[in-house]
Amino acid sequence: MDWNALSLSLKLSAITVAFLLPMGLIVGRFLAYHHFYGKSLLQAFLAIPLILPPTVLGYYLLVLLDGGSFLGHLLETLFGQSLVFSFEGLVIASIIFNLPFAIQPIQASFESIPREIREAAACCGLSPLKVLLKIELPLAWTGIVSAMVMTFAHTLGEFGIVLMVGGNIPEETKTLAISIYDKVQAFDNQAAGVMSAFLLLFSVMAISFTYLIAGRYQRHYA
Amino acid sequence: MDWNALSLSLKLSAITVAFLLPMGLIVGRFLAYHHFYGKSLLQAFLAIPLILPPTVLGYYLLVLLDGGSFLGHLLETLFGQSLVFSFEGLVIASIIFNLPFAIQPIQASFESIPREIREAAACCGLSPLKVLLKIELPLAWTGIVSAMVMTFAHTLGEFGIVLMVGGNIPEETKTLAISIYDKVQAFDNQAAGVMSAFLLLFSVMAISFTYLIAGRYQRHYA
Amino acid sequence: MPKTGLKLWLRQTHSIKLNIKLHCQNNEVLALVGPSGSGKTTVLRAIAGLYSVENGLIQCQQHCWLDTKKAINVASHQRAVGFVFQNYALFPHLSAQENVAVSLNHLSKNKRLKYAKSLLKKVHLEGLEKRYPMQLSGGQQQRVAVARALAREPKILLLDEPFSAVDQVTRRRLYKELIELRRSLSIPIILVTHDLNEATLLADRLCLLHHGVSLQSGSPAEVSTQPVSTQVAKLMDQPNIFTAKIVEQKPEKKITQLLWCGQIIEVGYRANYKVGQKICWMIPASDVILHRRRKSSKGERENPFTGKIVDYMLLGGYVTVSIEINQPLKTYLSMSVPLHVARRNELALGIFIGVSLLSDSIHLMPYESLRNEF
Amino acid sequence: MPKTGLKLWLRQTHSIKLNIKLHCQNNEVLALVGPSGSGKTTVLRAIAGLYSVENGLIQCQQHCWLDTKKAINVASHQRAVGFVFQNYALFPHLSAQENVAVSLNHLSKNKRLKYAKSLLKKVHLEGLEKRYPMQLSGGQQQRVAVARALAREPKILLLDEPFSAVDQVTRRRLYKELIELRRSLSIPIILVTHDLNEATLLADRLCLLHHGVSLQSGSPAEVSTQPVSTQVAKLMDQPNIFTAKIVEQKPEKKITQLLWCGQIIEVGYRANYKVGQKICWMIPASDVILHRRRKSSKGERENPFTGKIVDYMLLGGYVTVSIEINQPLKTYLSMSVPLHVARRNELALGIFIGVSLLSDSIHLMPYESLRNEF
Amino acid sequence: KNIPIIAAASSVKFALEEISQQFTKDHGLKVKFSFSSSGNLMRQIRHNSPFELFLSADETSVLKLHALGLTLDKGVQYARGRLVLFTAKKSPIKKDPQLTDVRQALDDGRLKRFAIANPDHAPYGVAAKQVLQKLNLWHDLQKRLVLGENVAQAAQFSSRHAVQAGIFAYSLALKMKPEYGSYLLLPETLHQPLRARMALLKSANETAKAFYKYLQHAKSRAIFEKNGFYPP
Ligand SMILES: Nc1ncnc2c1ncn2[C@@H]1O[C@H](COP(=O)(O)OP(=O)(O)OP(=O)(O)O)[C@@H](O)[C@H]1O
Ligand SMILES: Nc1ncnc2c1ncn2[C@@H]1O[C@H](COP(=O)(O)OP(=O)(O)OP(=O)(O)O)[C@@H](O)[C@H]1O
Ligand SMILES: [Mg+2]
Ligand SMILES: [Mg+2]
Repeated sequence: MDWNALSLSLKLSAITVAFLLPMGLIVGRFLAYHHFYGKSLLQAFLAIPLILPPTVLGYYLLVLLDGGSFLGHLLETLFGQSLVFSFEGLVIASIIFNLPFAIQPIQASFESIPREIREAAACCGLSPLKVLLKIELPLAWTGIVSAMVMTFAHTLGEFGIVLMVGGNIPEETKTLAISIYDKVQAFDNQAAGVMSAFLLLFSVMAISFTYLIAGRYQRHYA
Repeated sequence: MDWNALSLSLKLSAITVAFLLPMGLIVGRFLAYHHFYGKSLLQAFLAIPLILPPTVLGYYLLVLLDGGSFLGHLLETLFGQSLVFSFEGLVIASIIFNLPFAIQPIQASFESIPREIREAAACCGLSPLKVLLKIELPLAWTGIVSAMVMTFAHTLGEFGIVLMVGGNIPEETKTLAISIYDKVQAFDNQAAGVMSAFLLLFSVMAISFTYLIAGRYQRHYA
Repeated sequence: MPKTGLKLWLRQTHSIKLNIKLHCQNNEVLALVGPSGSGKTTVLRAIAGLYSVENGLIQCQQHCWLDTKKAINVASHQRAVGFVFQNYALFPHLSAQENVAVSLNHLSKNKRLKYAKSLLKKVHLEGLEKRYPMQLSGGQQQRVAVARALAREPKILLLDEPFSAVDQVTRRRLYKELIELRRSLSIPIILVTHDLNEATLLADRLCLLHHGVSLQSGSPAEVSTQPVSTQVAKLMDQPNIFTAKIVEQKPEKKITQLLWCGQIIEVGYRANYKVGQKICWMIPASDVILHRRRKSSKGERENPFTGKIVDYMLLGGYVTVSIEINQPLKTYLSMSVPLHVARRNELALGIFIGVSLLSDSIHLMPYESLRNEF
Repeated sequence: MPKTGLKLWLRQTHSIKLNIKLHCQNNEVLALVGPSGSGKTTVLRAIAGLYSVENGLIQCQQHCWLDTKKAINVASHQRAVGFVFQNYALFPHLSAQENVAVSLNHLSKNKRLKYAKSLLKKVHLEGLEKRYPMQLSGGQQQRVAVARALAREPKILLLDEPFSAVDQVTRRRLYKELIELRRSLSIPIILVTHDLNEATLLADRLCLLHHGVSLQSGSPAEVSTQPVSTQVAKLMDQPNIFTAKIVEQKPEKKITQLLWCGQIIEVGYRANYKVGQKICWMIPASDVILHRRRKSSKGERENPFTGKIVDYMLLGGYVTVSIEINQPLKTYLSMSVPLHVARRNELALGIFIGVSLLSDSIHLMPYESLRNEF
Repeated sequence: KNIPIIAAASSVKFALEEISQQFTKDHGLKVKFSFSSSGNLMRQIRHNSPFELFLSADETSVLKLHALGLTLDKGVQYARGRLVLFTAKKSPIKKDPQLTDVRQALDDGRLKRFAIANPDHAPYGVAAKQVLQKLNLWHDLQKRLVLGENVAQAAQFSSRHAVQAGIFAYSLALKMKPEYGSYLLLPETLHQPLRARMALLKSANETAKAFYKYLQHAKSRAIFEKNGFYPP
């Protein structure tokens, strides 16, 4: 077991989740409650990470985030360091890659809150912020948890982008998935098997747990 | 533009969709209407392809499908040829990889048909098969279309597994995504860019179209 | 009991508790009434084969649809039932005509649409055949659902609160249509409703359910005016239910006397009660007769009471008043009169009036303590 | 018009068409009635600030909540409204007590729960504070919703079909509670309902909506017995609406005479109609008086008609009959009498009876052709 | 915190890890590696990678970077790669340096699949292609080829039952467990020398430079050789 890679993966997943939680909430809630021209196009754009081969997406991210590009330069002066080949860069890539996994379930869970419940909250004198905190978040939480679990599991397994943007630097950007890949490449099937099994076990447990509580929830309120 | 790869990709996507349509319908409908012990575990297992790095998943598929393994041997005698490094093998890998993309939306769309509608159909004298054909399928079709579009787009872009199981054989297993990857590796950024742009354009159009009709549908019935 | 029509009993101890026995003859309308959650929909679903019960027997037109003892359980689509669901459950992707045509599975496609059209005409929907359910008003949807249920030439018609989603004016029209319809059908019709007026208006017989148990069956007037228990009386929305004591039995005069609120009430002779026995009795609000203000009429000798009006409600041309008979015991009699009668007799809050309780309308029931439970 | 209470007008030509003007004083119950889709809920939502209208003015207790001309539009949570939603819209993740406490945002957490408990006691829900909405029956949920709406000490109370989801017996109890409640409140109460009986029973005034337009306002009796048009009369569920011609005006005798079905009807003098003019008239079913079988009474000279009973319906102690006045023209009069009266006079299908139309109850309206539209 | 990161082709992974252990023992200095394909690494170096030393599996990548001015100098050749012909356990192909049985098997249908690394971008793929061209097998074999994304994948493929033979790096063949199959070293005359070149990058620190020197030391040469690389 490559403990360094595991801890790095867990750290990356945790930080990605920490960033995507507020982003997913804001974007997901916005998409749930607003209708505008081009909304379906925007939703399609958010699904791009599902479609483009990760290595290719990784390459474009590398080009984009590198100090040579305008955006890259901007980010570099902002963060005081180059984002490619750094953990920070991985976090950004990981956030982009997980956007659809985080936003879609959150959007769906906000959409499923009846409009009248939110209106009733406003009629109870709650300001929009308080409606969010006291009514919407508690009612949407299973969707939010599901989004976070999926993002976490998915970041653990992501590999193509991480390899390209991160550069496979031990203790810095070499995640568990890359480590598994390396082991497979180096004919160390046993180590690869152990690590894959660990990854799978964790993910299956996380996801089945999510489905389980989602099912509970359905029975609870519906 | 690598037209061979494109036509191969389209063919692979089409065949994958053709196989996953009935499978998705059967499994998705079953999951929608039946509750059993361990259902959430099964659903989690179906999500595995989302989590394991594609190359790793591809490796395991390679080992599994290769004539050396028991299953591989069985399949080889069954198909009269080895499944690895063949288009047939790609189709199998692609089907496995796309299971969650096909099943989840179909399941959701069956779940959203009110029980009473199906009961009403039975009370109209329709046999279970006719209920499926005349009532359930037409009502679930947006979910089914969405599943198929996602599967199609996603197969177009899939790369790690295809590379591993297919062996990058031109006109047989070299898909568009691999072609893009090869061009990137060979520093032919222009060709890679053109092909990526094509893939993206197609996918975004397909997905936004899907979201659009899904939205229409919502407005239509809800 | 005739062989045709519906015969049913259901018994279940787990999940939804059931203990129901009922029958419905051809060309009879049976109303299933009862509070929310009493199992009305469940009974219909069991008849249609959409709900499986532990123990039961369902026979319809000499066909056995369910017999748990013989392990017979005919599939839903093979029981010829016409089911109008509570919310109609129309197929949203099919036009009105196609919705009806679905039930005409046995005909060729061409005949199917033609016949569906003629059925829609029967329920006064000509010209709306091509509309989709969401383009139809509640009342129109209900008619499509009825046409669809009838298209199959069912052996029984099941209607689950068919009027709950339409407004009052439409509802009245639909009542008339149902009354016309049942004349042209010779099958049992089971109508679920939680509206007693509706049941009284439309049904030949009524079966009262409560917590999954059928408490009483009979004509609406019978169940309403001669309930077997105070529980039934309460569920039938009777306002005047009281306890009293039998004080005298005069078989020779065909009279039984009760003591209530310190006064004697005379009712028709009931042999099955003993002197001294505590009982419950009730009288419908419409059978409490107002004494005329100025001139007295012959009815006034019958069980006269006086009291103060403590509540006055005007409702659809009728006035319902509460009369305080005995202040310390908080005993109130409820009565209702047409508005013009109330005006002529100058009824108003606070005034004292005299009323008579019609002997024939007083109904005795076994004793039960009357709490005002919530 | 007093400065307190609610004053409102709404006008809109796009999307949902609206043309509504209404007011409601403090301690007054205004019923908004109208068929499904007439805009009742929309009006409440506009008052609560949940729906934005094109043009409008909403003033409540001297606060201006909406004035499109001055671009004033106060946010929902800053308008002090108590809103009881059609399906209650309780927060499913909060207990009854917490649901109420949400409205007590201005108090400290401790006080909030205490006060919420006391409010639940007021609506007779002590002991159920810890239950979640799905563990409460429809009637209990409704009470929690009322308690929640009142917790805020609102400037107006909005009730959207608060009784539609509960069965009849519970409903009757809730009516009584609303009547008690309004005594203790000094704010306008707007009650949406599609049940005219409910409106009559509970409201001081009634406003009839149709396709987003307020057609008539007034006391329930007024709108019901003196509708401004046949459309209003039909929407108020009046069964006896007819066309006739003015044949004589006798101001000196305070009489106007109509010709209807070949007979003269005398009504109170109406100066605003000319002789020869076509008009529409109506009479409530309860104001058609039955001639006694054996003895005649003095009322019988008033507009007497005879006809055959062609329809007989028993409904909650009352009998409604249709009398065929003119067979070729298919003219039917509808009347209702208590069951005991019907029995005493031996009413039945097919027999001929005499009735009188009370002059004072006959109401004239501008002429409109009366089609039996669906 | 002056541990340099060294970008190295996956093919030299085993050798480098051994050398770096020795290096740390001898000099007390540490280095880190980032393994990937030479192409990927070159791409990353062009986009501001933090690498200080680049060990390519070929020569052209280093020379291209030099032309772009990203290296300190033209660098040096540090090893010479060798190719093997590999046949899986139950393969019907007999190995010989001139691949005569491959030719035979191709004609009589015993050979269905032949694995090499992708000659479009993998150095060992290029060399394998040269071998096949030299032996006049390229044209006929082309339809039978399965291409690994890199040389390691070509090795993976070669060990599969479905593939009868493959050409890949000697270094990888040494790591392959005997139960997967056996190999035969191919003569260097069949292809252009697989010159593996390395160069210090602009940002190289002292440790990187020391390691660069150490790699040219006889000790390192020996380890390279043990791992299947011949001295330059
Ligand atoms: N699918 C179900 N599983 C378990 N219990 C159920 C189910 N459906 C209904 N019930 C319960 O069965 C009982 C009877 O329900 P049913 O729907 O038959 O009542 P109902 O008389 O039709 O009521 P309503 O007037 O509200 O329609 C209720 O207590 C209800 O909670
Ligand atoms: N969100 C909406 N967008 C567009 N139209 C709407 C919307 N909500 C309601 N309507 C339309 O506005 C009209 C008035 O609706 P409203 O809900 O106010 O009627 P209502 O009188 O409350 O009816 P009901 O008795 O069925 O509750 C209807 O024609 C309805 O179709
Ligand atoms: Mg029901
Ligand atoms: Mg409404």
